[in-house]
Amino acid sequence: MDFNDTPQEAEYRTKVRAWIDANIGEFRDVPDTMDRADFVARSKRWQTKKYEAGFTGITWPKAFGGQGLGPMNQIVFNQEESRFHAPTELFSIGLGMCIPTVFSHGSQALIDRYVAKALSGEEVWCQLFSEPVAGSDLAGIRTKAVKDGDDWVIDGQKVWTTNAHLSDFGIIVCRTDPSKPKHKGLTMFIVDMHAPGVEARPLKQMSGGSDFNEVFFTGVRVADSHRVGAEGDGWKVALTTLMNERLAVGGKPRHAPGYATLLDMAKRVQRDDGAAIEAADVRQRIAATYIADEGIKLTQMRALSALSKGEMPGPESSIAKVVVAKTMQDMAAFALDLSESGGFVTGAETDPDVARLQGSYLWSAGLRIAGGTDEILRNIIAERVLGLPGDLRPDKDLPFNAAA
Amino acid sequence: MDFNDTPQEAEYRTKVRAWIDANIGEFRDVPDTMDRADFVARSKRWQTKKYEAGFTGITWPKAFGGQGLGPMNQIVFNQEESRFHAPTELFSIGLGMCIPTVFSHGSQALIDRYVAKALSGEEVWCQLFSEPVAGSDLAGIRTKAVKDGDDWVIDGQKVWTTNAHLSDFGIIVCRTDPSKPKHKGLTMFIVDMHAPGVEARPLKQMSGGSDFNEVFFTGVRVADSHRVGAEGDGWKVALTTLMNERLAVGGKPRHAPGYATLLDMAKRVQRDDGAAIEAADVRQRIAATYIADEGIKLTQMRALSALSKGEMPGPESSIAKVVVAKTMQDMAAFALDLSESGGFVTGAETDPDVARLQGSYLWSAGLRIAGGTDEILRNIIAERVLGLPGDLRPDKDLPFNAAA
Amino acid sequence: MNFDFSDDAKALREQARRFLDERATTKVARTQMAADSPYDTMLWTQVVELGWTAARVPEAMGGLGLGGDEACVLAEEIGRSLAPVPFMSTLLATEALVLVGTEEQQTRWLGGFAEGALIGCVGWGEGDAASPARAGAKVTGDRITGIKVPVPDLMAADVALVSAQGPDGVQLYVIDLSDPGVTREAADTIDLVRRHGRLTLTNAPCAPLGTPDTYHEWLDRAAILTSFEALGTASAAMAMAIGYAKERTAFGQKIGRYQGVKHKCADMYIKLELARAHALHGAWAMQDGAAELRQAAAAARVASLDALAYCAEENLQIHGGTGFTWDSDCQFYYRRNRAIVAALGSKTWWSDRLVRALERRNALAA
Amino acid sequence: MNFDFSDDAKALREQARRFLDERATTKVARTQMAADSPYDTMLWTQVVELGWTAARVPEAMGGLGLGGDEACVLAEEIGRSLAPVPFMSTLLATEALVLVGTEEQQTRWLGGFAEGALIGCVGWGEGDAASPARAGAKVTGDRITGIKVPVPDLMAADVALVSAQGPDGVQLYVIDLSDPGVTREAADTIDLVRRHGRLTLTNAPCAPLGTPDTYHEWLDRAAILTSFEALGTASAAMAMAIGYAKERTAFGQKIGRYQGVKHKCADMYIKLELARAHALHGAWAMQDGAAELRQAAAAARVASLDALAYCAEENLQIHGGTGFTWDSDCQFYYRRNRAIVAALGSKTWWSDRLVRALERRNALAA
Repeated sequence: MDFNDTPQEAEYRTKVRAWIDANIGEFRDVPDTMDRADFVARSKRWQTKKYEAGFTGITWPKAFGGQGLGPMNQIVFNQEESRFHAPTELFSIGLGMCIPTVFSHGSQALIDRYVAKALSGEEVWCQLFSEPVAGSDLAGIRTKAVKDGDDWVIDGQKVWTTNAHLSDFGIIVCRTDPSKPKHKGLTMFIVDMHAPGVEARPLKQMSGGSDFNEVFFTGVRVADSHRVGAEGDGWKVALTTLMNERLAVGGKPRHAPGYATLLDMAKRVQRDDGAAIEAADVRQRIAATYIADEGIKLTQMRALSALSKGEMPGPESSIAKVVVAKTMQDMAAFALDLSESGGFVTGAETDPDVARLQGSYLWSAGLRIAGGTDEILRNIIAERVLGLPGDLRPDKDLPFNAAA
Repeated sequence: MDFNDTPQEAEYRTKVRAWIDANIGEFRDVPDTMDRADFVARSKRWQTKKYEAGFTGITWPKAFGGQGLGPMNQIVFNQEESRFHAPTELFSIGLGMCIPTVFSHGSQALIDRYVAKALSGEEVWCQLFSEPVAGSDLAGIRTKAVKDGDDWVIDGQKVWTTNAHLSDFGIIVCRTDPSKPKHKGLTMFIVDMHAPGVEARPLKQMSGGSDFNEVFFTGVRVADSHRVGAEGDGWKVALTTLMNERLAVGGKPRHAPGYATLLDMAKRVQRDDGAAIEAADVRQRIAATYIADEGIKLTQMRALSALSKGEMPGPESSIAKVVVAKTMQDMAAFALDLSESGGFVTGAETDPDVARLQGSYLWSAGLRIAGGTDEILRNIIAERVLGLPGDLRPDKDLPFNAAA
Repeated sequence: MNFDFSDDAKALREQARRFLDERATTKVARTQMAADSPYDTMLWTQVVELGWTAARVPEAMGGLGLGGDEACVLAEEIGRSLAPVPFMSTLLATEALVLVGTEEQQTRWLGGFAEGALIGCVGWGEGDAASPARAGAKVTGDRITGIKVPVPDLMAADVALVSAQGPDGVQLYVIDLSDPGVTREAADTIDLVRRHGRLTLTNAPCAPLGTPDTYHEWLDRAAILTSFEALGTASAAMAMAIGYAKERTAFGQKIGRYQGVKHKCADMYIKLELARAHALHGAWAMQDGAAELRQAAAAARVASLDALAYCAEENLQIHGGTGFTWDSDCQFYYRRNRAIVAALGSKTWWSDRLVRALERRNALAA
Repeated sequence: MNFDFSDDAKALREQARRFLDERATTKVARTQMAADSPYDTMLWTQVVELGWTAARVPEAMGGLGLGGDEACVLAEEIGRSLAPVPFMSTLLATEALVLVGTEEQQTRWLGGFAEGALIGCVGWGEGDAASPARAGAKVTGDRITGIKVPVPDLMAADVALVSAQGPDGVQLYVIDLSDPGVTREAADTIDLVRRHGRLTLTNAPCAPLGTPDTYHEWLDRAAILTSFEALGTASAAMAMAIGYAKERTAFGQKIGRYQGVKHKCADMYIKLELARAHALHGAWAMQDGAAELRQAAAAARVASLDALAYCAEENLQIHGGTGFTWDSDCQFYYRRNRAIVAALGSKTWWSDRLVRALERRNALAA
């Protein structure tokens, strides 16, 4: 066993590192102030640089403008890139989820029109799946698309859309035949986010920020040529996209406080009977946090090892998000308790560790839901990994418009 | 608020206490050795004494040989009786569950024949409901009763029957019409436990003892006159019985170790860094155990207060068993851990507290199941107390013999 | 056996609930989030008119002279409604003044509380992981110096009772907030509805309120009253979760049918009823002056914090994505949970106090 | 990156699993419960013939000289099968002798282990809440006095390695069980399949094995090997639970459809895979002699005890009434859980050790 690169990986890493070191320049750190337009422009500049150097679409087939390399190459690139604060998040959904869906299920015309411009950073994409009534039960989508000549007319509302207000295009799943059972009447389209009738509104979260949007569609016209996959195949097509999402959502959010934060804090905090770090309950909580967070990291290394050998990773990666999110919430609550009244006061004078833990306590409540709730993820583990039978789904075979 | 008797309760208590003090005699303590026959004879002697003095069937209507008093009188009597080790367990199921079912749903002839002899301790009763395939889903009963002239012929197997081998009679639920939906084809009978074809075998538990029986029925004949309630009404009749059971199963088993045991033990145990009682994790566990166990006691006092005022107790008593059983298991595991290797060695030289905790660890696994699993009890709380909808039950309306 | 509130207290609870259900909806809390005023003054006027601030004030001081029972049920209903008024603060201050205030102190403040002319608040925290048993604020002679933060309702109050290190140990002191040497400013906290402040005392005048021993007895009483508040808040979170579980459909079923949701709701109820039993025990001990006061108070505090955290967190979880939005009411309970921890210290501290009480009782019994 | 067992180790695992699935069923464990012999001698002969006791013995001593990987996979399969043979005891003794035994000690015992002529065991417990770091047993010169209980496989063994207080601290000593001053008797424990004993040493001959430092290094290695055993046992309990959940019907559905059951099974898997990641980290650290050994071992121990307790308890719970009967196999896992705790000390002790390792590493990094 070892944690080293294979010779091939090491060679690629050397090449990547050299290129990044030579090109990172202005992208080394995040500027102190940056408005939306700066952020988009800066993100595009970096993406274009990578595109021109052949470091985009690393695992994609060459036919679609990719490099035709293996997943370890992508991982090595990401690792090297993450040594700096390069702006990558604007493209992660488009290139991670949308465009692979387009080139897996879209027509050659769509591929020719969209793939290269996404890869080069010229156009930004978002994904329009979730709706207020279709969260865990994603196939309950109600946004409808009605055929009108060679066009489709879309009406409805999507929610939890990342970067909708910055995007040029989106992939959207709509109900095109409500008389079919819920999974059968859906169709996927590419929609122009600048088209008339599309309105993206920031969605304010409990935690205060607005990382997502609500997007309203009112009589938005999409040409049938912008259908992705066959009519009625939307669910099947969406599954491709979601498969990629499951791989993406998982680890602990970067910079989220972990066991080391708690350990440091416990050294500073005095309880009535001495330093908190000496207390058995605190030590057990540090241990439990280490076991959860480091256990997930090690589990991800198991997956990387499989990829490195050209094998499929095992199902164990499926445990990541449910462990990380709940551990974050529990650890943050414990740490805020430890800080007694200090854990409650916010604002500039708050100890930076405590402030991060306060953020964690709020954010973890969302993380336990985003990309699959704890309950849905346990169902998935039980059903897909352990082979237990699915919940009864009385609406599964009913026409959508006949189901309650 | 107070924890005192009302004047009426105090008066009854004085009367009861005087009678018990005057009559407890040989029943004051459990004899060192006692075989099964001694146990039964002794139990019957005490029951007969109480019967003759008017302390049996305290809450039952006078028409059925009861005293026609309120539940607080019964509770006062039990409290006073429990100051000694009087042998009461042989009759608790018969008088607590079986006979109330007989006088609520049985014919006058059955009442005349059975009630007084049960009350006086002459005849012992058991309850024959659970089956290997019908535990949580009690209505899944397969033991069948087939009409043959004026008789019914019973074939099948019951399980988890307390005192079957010591009983004279039992109430048994059988399937009399498998073409009806599961809850509709059941009928209740009184069965003579000495009849040919009835065989009770002790059922050995994981914990080593045999507190229950399996009972096999092979061509056992029961006269139709011994039917309790109408043909097909067995489920409804059984619910009467079960309602009484839910009230009975609840509190912590008498003599089970509690927070005080853990507190004592923690004073004696030395960890590497000092006495265990000084450690925050130990103190938190003691606190949690106190909160669970004493919380249930206090909850029961809320119920008694309602009864004392002539009101129905609130639904909060429904939390008792699920709290008590899991607390027992968790506390026992923690205490055995605390005792390190010492918590594992059994036998005569083991510290008596540790031995009781070892027993608790094994027994609690059964307690989490007996009288409703943790999961069933949570369903009951959610559905009956909180009003949430029931699980989907696809077999509910199917003919029993057509369901999977 | 009569382990339940009096009929009078229950009637008051009903009255309070009806009033607050109508008047102090979560919309009121949401409005308060953005308000300039540190509390809802109109609602407060009505609360005062209903006599709630007079409840525990002795008749001689212009109050109603009601018992602890009434204070407990009002605390629960205020907790349930999230009503943005300085009721709990004034109640906790009242409790301390009634318990050990000198006649002069009582005369000075209690009548004003009763008629709504004055508002009280209490503060133990110092923002840096102190515990209720310790204090950095220090008294020399009749002057106090130190910082207290977060102090609930500080910006609304006329008088603050604060814990500080005195000559005999840590105990309560009375601070007239209009005195020189007193500075106060708003302090932001996780709870966006209940306002808190930072109290800076620089050689400010102060008067002792009771002794270090009575400070701890007040802590017990405050813990019991706050447990009822927490129970109310937790019940409201549970009710919200149950309501949503009955109404929201996923995969063709109400989500309340899924055991994953259903068992969470059952666990909320279990934790709540355990906490309620201990809180009621506390109410009895408070009223009776029973020897069990310390243990009952600590158990009520620990159990109610446990119930509140669980109900607040899992209510949001049951709501899924919508629960995480700013517009959802879930955030009120999620945030208030932290406010109630901060109001009197953590589960850990109170667990330790509970075990100390049990040890002492065992030692006496032995 | 190659964070996985070698292909050789995986092949050995497959072979071991096939053999044990066939030969060491739970029926074998049940038979052992009532047997006079302290272990299944026929099964042991086969295990020896397969070379498992020789795996970690150096070739020079007649062994196969295999690495830690192989020891880990064998421990996991033995744990899965509950095979009633003194394999883990002999393996843990082997590990200590290979690590720091003198040539004389290695020659005396390892060859015998390899060919099955000798059996080893190890004991740290003293039955009275000692911890692995402390010992009441005391060495003076080359004599030892004390009691060790429970010692797994003591009645089967020829040599025992025990922890005792020596001149430099607590460390391992080698006891030839045929020496004078050595008394052993069977000790009943919660685990009815694996036999344990009480070892009474009265001025018995003993020889130091390594030093106090190497004792702790051995504890790390033993923790890793035992974690794999625990993983195996926990996996078997989980498999049993899943099997039952797929087969048992209640209320017209397989019980595995209910989220109450389904989410329990998912939690078993989650705990198991977390433990597996740490155990694998331990196997790497053991093989590499990495600086992370201490923290990896402690994390593996804590996580595997957590997984095992949960799987054992909830497997029984999922089985309902039938799981609580003597005839059900649930009891094997429920009881073995306690045996594996007793084998090397509690989660609490190892959590503390983990944090000490993290503190040390942080101090070095700072």
